[in-house]
Amino acid sequence: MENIKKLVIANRGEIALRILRACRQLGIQTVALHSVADSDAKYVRLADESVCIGPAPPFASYLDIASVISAAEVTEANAIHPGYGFLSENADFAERVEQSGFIFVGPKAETIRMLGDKISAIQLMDRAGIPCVPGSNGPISGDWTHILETAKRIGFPLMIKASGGGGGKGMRLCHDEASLEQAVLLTRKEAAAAFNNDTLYMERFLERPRHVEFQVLADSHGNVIHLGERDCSMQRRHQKVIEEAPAPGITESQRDRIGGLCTEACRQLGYRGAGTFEFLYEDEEFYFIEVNTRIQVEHPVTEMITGIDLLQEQIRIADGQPLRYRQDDVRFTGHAFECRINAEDPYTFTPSPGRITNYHIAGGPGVRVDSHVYSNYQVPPYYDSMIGKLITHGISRSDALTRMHGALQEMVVDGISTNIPLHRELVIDPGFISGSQDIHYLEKKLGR
Amino acid sequence: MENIKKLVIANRGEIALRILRACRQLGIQTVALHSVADSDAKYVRLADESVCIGPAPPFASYLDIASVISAAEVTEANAIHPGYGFLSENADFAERVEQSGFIFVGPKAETIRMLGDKISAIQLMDRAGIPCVPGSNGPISGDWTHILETAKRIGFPLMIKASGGGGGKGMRLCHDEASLEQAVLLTRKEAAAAFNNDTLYMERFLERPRHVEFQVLADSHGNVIHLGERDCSMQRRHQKVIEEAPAPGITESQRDRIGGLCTEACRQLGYRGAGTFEFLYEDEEFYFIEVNTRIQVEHPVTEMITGIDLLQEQIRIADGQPLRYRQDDVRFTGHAFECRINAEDPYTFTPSPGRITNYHIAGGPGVRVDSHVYSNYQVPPYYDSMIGKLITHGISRSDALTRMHGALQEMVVDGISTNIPLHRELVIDPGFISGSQDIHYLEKKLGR
Amino acid sequence: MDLRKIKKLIELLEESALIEMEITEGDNTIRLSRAGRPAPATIPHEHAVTVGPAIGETPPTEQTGSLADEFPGGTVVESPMVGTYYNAPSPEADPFVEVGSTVQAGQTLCIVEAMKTFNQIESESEGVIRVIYKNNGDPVEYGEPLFLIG
Amino acid sequence: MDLRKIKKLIELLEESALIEMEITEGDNTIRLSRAGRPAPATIPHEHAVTVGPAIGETPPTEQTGSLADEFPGGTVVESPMVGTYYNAPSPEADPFVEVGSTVQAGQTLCIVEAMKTFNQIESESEGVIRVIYKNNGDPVEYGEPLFLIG
Repeated sequence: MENIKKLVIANRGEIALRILRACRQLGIQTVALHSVADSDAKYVRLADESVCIGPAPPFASYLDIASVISAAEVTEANAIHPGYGFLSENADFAERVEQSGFIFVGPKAETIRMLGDKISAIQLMDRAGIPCVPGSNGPISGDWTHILETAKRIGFPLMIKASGGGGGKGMRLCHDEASLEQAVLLTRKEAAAAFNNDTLYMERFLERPRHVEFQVLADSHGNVIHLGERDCSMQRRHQKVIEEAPAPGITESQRDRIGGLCTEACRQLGYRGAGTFEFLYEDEEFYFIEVNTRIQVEHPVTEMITGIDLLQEQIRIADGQPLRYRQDDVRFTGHAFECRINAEDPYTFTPSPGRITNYHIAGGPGVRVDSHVYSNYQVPPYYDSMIGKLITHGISRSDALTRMHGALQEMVVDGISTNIPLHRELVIDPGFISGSQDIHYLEKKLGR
Repeated sequence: MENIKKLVIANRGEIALRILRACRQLGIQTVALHSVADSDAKYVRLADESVCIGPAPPFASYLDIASVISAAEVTEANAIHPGYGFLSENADFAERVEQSGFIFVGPKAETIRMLGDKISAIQLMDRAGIPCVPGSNGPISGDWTHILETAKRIGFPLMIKASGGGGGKGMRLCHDEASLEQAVLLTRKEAAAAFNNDTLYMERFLERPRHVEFQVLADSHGNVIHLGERDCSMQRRHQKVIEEAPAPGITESQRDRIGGLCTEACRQLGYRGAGTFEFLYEDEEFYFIEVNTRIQVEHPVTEMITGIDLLQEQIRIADGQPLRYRQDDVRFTGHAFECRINAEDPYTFTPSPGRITNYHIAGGPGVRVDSHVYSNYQVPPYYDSMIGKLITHGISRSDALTRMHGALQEMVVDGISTNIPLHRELVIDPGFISGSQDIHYLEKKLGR
Repeated sequence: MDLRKIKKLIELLEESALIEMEITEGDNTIRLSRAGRPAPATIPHEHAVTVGPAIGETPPTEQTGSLADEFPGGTVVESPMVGTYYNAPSPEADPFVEVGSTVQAGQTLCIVEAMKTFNQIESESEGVIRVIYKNNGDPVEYGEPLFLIG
Repeated sequence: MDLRKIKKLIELLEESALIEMEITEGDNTIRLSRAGRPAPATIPHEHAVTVGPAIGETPPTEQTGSLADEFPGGTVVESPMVGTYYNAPSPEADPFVEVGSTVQAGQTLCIVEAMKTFNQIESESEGVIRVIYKNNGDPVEYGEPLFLIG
């Protein structure tokens, strides 16, 4: 790389290993930051250097801005990759990284800030011509008459949402005029407590939407491409369980149209880096939800069908290089699935930390495993329960799904509970096999 | 499949698992045959059924034709896949399989027989316009004057080879007229003992050739395509160690020309199934050596750059289906490497059977592992030392090689010796990195 | 495991002399047993063809050890090849041996057919047939127990 | 390991007060040591930044345990943050403490700089400084030992 010589991996687990692998391909030295709980993880030892930045609790290590930047300073690194989660969408962190003279692998701090506020994000997208959920188009005031009028215009049922919310938190469904006032007051109280920001807005409630999202890459020279969409409708408690690309039933012209709107919005915003435009999709219409200004857990399904290494491109962009692909160079081949493997009870979702006594991953053609664990790895109780991702690619949706079925049969994780039994059930579920299920499908199935 | 409903896997180890995975994709039931030594292997248990066919020594199990066919009969299977090695190129076996009413996944018995005899294979290829090594163009007689004349025409040094030989056995280098008679007599004696066939022929000796081979697929309807070439020049004791595709420095027009000659030869021969045309390549000229009438160990590198699943296509052909790809559909993307992981001392090559106490394979984008082993697997002492194949794909040769370098760092096989240290050395060897080395390169390097 | 398969298994059990059958396929286990009436000539034995469990699970252990334990000093006659087991020289003929038969060394115990070749399996020792593990027409694997002679 | 790197390591050793240095990188180990002259204020300790060995190898074990063993009842003062270690308030000033200094609870032992913030590290107990694990300007990780007070 021209600028990035040594990069700090400010994250843990599978994404830390994924960043490390990308750096290896790019000839960049790596510094793995870790908490005391992750000291002995072998992926930490694969890095060129490692620094312990704090005790196990995330707020005192992976979320501690001063420790992360100090570690970059003492190791004389010149770039920081935040991964996903933790500090990845923290605008203050991005700002301090750049102020301290390091390259931040992600968008500019002001972009993260603008898109992190849901109301300003929706207003920006609306202006860029991206279809949004019909709603209040801005914060709702304290004037009850006005709120009621807005609500009637939107129609019931509707969602009351916190501008600072996200990831399924800070939202409340309201069915009728009678309960509106109380719902607004409650949500406002919660939002103030959770996000230190009591700004609310309202949106039409979609009954049975799918979750479809578009991947974009934008360099610092004004070039933007999209890499098609992913379907992430298999969710439980707002957590994605299985993702796939392309999304079943989305036509090439839909892809071109929405993808084109997303890239145009990026150009207008001066967006830089990898990003994801999340949409709800119902009755052949797309409704914008939010932009994720980072790499996502499910990025591999896009890599599998495009052959483009998203992590490498993301780092190249941060290095200041122009995109190596134009929109015409992006070709979609086959279909890909990703199963998130979590250390949890497959049906109650109770986390199951502990020692993995035997770990065997699937192999063969079209099978990819992104995971940092191994036999005798101790799954720490302090972090997210995801221990890896099983990804398959095939020439068709059914080919990729059959491959996933076989790979799940081959996979062994002993010593702890995992959600592999749930995945084994899902890949032979007739509804899932037929495709195009909405975001409530999995919870309904589990509630059977 | 239309015809194949239940298939007998008449092989062991990684290729047995590879066949099983292909059958899973095609919806075919599998029967894993195994010797007593392989009874507990987990890949045997992944099959729908399994049958023990004999004791550990191969001649009494995997090479025992009657047991293999009996097992197919008692399990009511209707097809037999021979893998590579063992009975895969045994024309008598193919004949008896078909006479017993089963589908043989491979060419017709007479094709195997014709191409198994080196002299008849060379004559067939010569007639089909495929460039061969200048030589005797047929068996050499017992008439010394004629042998000497032929030798002078070919020029010294030359190779004396047994028509029934192959795989590096039954050949002798002769430097001058003086030693010719003795060399012929010795080789004839060896050939009679080893192959029960003392027919010999002579060929010009190439000093520093590369090993370049072309993959073909031919259906039973007269359609034939080639899938480009592989370079397998990294060898020790005539055993391939690392393979790659495409072969460095081979131009598109060379690929089209030789690939086209191979497909034309298949059409003339009425060839059916997957096959490989092996060539020596020196000074930009190709010289035919032999045809392998089976799937090969190194088939994954071709799969990685074409996206075509060779095992699935091979079985579809055996099922009687027409090829799904025309020559124009075959596109080459990026570069792939395969490292054969052997249970052996990395430098003396002494086999190292025993229990694998810890097994961890590499993962991430562009990494594929084809292996039947796992933690606590007991590598039996009776068979080939190969315990798996590490395969990487990248957008360029250097990208794929960097990925192999990283994957080799991540790979752990404890409890036995493996050749992983040799591979780690090779992927950073300047000569190997520069590409286009001849078949003696590795042994010279090891002899340093 | 679908209903059709279970039905097929019940038929198999009824046609056989077995009193109990247990099959494990992945996470599914099916156990079939029928009332009292002990089998006339054979004793329950595991199905010859292993149904593959998911990798990582412990394979069912052979139970021949415990049966052989009841006849200390007994000899298990194993199949020397893969093929089909026949208890008589022809469908109409009487079985070569039955439970309780006294056999001499060299006496034919059964036939294993492999590729249209009928291989006579002879006793290597003299004794009494204690257990016959196979039914007429069953597939046998290499090394599978055929008889216990005690 | 290339010559340039080895040369750099020799320079580092010479500039430091260390008498021995051992670095393992993958399969390569380099061990550098120099003659007698014991270090004035510090005792050899492993390099703060771990150089990653190939996965699967046993990480080098911390040697602080054995040092602490020599002073039973001693207390190890660990760094509460990642940053840069300074033994004095300014380059010209005397070190806060030296081996053999007697310290009181609450007395400043050193400074750890993180993001231009200078954090005074104070002793929690009284005692005598037995070991100083770091040199002035060294990077320190969270939890790394700084002093042994016995």
